[in-house]
Amino acid sequence: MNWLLDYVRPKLSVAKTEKDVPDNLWDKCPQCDAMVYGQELAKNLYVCPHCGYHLYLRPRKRLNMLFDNSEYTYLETPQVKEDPLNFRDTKDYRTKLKSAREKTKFDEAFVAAYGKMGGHGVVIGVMNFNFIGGSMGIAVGEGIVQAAQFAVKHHMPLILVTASGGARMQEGILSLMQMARTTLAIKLLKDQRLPYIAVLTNPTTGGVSASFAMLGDVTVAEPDALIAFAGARVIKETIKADLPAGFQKAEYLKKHGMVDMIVNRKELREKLICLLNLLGNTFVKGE
Amino acid sequence: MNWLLDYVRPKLSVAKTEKDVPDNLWDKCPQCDAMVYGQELAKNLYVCPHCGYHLYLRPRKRLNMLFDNSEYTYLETPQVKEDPLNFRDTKDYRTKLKSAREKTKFDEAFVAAYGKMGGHGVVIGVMNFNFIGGSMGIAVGEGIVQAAQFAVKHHMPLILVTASGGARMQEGILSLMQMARTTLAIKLLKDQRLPYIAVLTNPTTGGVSASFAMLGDVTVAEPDALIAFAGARVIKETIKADLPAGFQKAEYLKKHGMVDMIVNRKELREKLICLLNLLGNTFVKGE
Amino acid sequence: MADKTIYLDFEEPIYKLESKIQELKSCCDDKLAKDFNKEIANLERKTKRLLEETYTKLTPWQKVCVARHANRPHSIDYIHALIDNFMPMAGDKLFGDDEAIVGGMGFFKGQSVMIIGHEKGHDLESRIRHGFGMAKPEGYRKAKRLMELANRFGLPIISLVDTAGAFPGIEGEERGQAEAIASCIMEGFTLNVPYIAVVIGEGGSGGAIAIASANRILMLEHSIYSVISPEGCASILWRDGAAVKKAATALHLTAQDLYKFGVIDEIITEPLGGAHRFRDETIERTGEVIWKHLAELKKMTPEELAKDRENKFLTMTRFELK
Amino acid sequence: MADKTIYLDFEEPIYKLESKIQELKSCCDDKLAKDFNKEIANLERKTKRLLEETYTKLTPWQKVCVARHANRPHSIDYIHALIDNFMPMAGDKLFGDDEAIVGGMGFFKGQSVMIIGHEKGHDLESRIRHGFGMAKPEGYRKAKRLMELANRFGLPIISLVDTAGAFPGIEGEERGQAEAIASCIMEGFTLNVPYIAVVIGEGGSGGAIAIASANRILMLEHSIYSVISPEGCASILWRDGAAVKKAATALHLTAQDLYKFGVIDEIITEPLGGAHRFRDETIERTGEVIWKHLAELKKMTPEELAKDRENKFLTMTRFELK
Ligand SMILES: [Zn+2]
Ligand SMILES: [Zn+2]
Repeated sequence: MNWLLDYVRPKLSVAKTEKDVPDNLWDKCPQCDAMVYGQELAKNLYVCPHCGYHLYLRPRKRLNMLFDNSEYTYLETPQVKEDPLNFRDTKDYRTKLKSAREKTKFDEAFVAAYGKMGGHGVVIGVMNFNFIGGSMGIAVGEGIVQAAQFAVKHHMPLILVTASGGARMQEGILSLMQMARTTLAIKLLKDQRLPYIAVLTNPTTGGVSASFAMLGDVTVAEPDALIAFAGARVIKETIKADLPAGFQKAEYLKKHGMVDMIVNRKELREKLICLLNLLGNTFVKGE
Repeated sequence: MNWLLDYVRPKLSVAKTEKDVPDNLWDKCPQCDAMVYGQELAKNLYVCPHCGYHLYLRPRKRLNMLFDNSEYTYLETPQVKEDPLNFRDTKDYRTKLKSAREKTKFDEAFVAAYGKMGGHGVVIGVMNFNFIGGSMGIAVGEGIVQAAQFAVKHHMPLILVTASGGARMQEGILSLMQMARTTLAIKLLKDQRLPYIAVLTNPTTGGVSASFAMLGDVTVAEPDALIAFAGARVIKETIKADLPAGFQKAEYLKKHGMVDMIVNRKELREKLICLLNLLGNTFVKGE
Repeated sequence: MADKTIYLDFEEPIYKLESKIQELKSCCDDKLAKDFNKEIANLERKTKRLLEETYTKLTPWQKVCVARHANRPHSIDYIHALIDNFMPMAGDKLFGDDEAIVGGMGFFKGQSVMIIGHEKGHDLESRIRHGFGMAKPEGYRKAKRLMELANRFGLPIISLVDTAGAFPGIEGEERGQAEAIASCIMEGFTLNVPYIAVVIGEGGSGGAIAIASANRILMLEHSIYSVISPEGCASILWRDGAAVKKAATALHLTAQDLYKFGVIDEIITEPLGGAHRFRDETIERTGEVIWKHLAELKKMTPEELAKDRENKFLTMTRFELK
Repeated sequence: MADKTIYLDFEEPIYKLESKIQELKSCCDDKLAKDFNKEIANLERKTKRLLEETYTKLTPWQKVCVARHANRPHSIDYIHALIDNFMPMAGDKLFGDDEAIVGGMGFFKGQSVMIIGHEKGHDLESRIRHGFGMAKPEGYRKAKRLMELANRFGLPIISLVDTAGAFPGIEGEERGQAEAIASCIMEGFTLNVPYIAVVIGEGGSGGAIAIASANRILMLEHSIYSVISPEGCASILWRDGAAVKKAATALHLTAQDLYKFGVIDEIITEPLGGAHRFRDETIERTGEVIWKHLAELKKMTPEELAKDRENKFLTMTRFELK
């Protein structure tokens, strides 16, 4: 029952760490408009040193930041049917995929890795908002299912870092089904009493919020992150009135009972380790 | 798993039915002020024939109305320590008990019986509002616990008809503990997957509402019944404002999600039998 | 219930023929009637052929219109016709009773079941009461509570999907629309009883799948099930509200598409002319198909039922790769 | 934290002595000090004796006042002192976060636990934020959620009871105060982990027992636990608000009464003068007693723990009859 005791090192290829390309010279903070030197921003985990705004943190940087010594091993990206609907709007979906891959250097909007965190074996999955808005299609859903299955197989907790505009419309009903499939993924962990921690980052919306994102044993959010089911624009059009201040922000969700804690990115790794320590140091039956 | 199939007739004394004393000549409806002839009111199950108001129905009449052919067997009244606190306010608690017993011809504010209902073996417990406001002390709590234990032992569903002003203050902390004990009683049924139906009648308040009354697998209420945790007077004093219309009435609770259905007393027996039929005709594993 | 016939635009030729028949039937007395009989029979044959032609090749957008047709039978109609001794149940035991989802226990061909469905309402008053079938968090939490109850007492669950989507509004967000939907999907996976979902009209996005993580997913022939409405898709991807037809086609939202993708288990054929024309027949057929699947599922043990659902969704969308 | 000393009326003689000591200590410089030393020592002895006399025979009403003392350590103080790496958790995942109940995970002497308690706040601002320790339905539902979580991961649960009662108001009734309390009590019975409740101050009615259906129920020496406040009881039974002292006595609400009745398992001795005077020492002692019981409970299997709780409450109030 105690996943710490049962931890077995998975027999997979050794950890490979990757260096990020140096950041461009200057970045502008979207909140306070301050110009921040790229390397300073990187050192500061992409939190604005002037106003504390949490800028988007790319998956590789996120994994580097979370795993012990930035050491981890990627799980294989699942091979799924590409463009199953043969979808085209004003552009081919395949073209969109291709340019997203070129832009992000990732195959899809979700990537998972395993490694150690505070000494605990753990699987961490991260959504890539730069990949078609972090939208969830078959590949993302399958990635989450396989990450959960890997965690179950190796008796490790799972941490998922969300960032998504919602469903991958271009995969139609097949993307909707990922809401059920990712929920099932979490159930597989629950059945084994393995911890699942949801880390909600800006933005986490639509079908992603209404499935695995909201099912954490513990739900952590980054400050000011937008976390929503329905889009503010849609709601505004429906009610024809202004929305309350801070609507759908992390702090609003905490006030409304949906989020356990809001954690500054600089403290995130430490807090997550603490949660793993707590959930792992369990009372063992009849000890 | 199916309590209908496993039903075994309990080996207890045969059913005794008791005739009620003839009702007094005229009663006044507390809602519409109409004068109703006692026998007419009795025939009408104490529902005002003019306005439909549900007057209080005494336990014996309630049991007669619910069981098939008004045939049932009382469960033994549990023997409990009387006046454990040696409580006296302006009057002795013992004196209060004595006069309640004389007035109601019952030992305590709760009585349970078993018998058949629509052919189903069932235990029905009824609170007696005329006995010190139906307040819950040790005897009531113990009565509910034993009714539940009897139901579990004989694999029967349980129906509890509530009517209570809350805790029996004169038994202090020992009355408060009955909230936990009656909740536990319901858990014993739940563990065996035996149905428990709560029938909330006017009034169901305080500690009774905040324990077994709100834990029904199905929650039925009589029309217009007051169902409340905190007293309206207390709330009014706290907020120093008027309360919304219909506040804490059965219809209000249904609107606020706390009650499954509001059932007119004349249809109550029929609906309860229907519920027992439905909950008993279950899908049997691998049939 | 349907009071008057409402015609969709592509049904105009049918409408014209039917008007003509009506006219002929009414403008003559009994004596003259037989003179018109041949004419009427002829027109009726024509109408039938036209219905057949139209309804065997509905475009995706036409299916959207049919799926949303006001006279299409709603959850309440199915419950009324298929369920005996229905005991409607209310409330989430947390906040409120949201009538956008109706539910309760009853006998379905002698088997006690829990039936849960979106209800859109049929006139302005009832549409408002049922929140136009767009459930708030308390609606999904009611559904979840009823599923839990059914599970405890071994009642099979039938869900009827018919919603434009979950309610989009401040109260919904405030009270955890996302959490409510996610938990309702999750509840489906924890069940040890047969769970059958039927898309009877519109299967709109998260609001639909909340009550469809089932052992069997069935769809009526002209119902739709989609990740987003064609309107929403058109406005986002085409930036043009008028592109709904293109969007409807691109989204692959028809029962026939979903069957091909292996997302659903069976298509329930509608009488030619659609469920809105042949309400009773449609409901009866649907009942028969549900019953067939229920009989199959009842052969499984509780553990097998949970496993069946798990396997269904684990393998779903894992297409063979060339 | 306690900023200034607040004296209860029956503490007046103690207050006077302490003022005198303070005066002597402050009105003289170091040179003169030794002349006063004897006097001061004498007065301090006297004070101690007076404290002893007062605190060994507090009346029930005096205990009510002590239990409600503003400087008495609150849940947050216990958590702060006893729990390492406390991770506060928020919300019921349904409606809101009610800070009248605080809770979270942390290490208690190296054991990870879930700790949940009423929090009254210590100044006007924090009292308002914590709703004066009177929880709304969302508070109890948060407690229930945290219990479920603890149960899933095998974390023992410690609850700290300190409330005048559940929040009495429209919102509470609207959102199911009764259901929330009942479900929270029920949750306690379903747990397979050690569950220890400690009444640290005021154990007020249903709002208290909601988080006290535990394996072990402990009470601080001068805490109270009652079905109704003495004020409420006086006004209902005596129809006289001034009858609070009589009511307090009649209700048998002291730790000593409850121990005699077999309702609680142990009384945690407070330093002479009460927890509000010796905050750290009280908290430390409380921690030791909790730890002792936790060690005992940890010897049981999950099944035994549930059974232990069941037996405790089944036999409770079943007194021997003569
Ligand atoms: Zn900034
Ligand atoms: Zn009347």
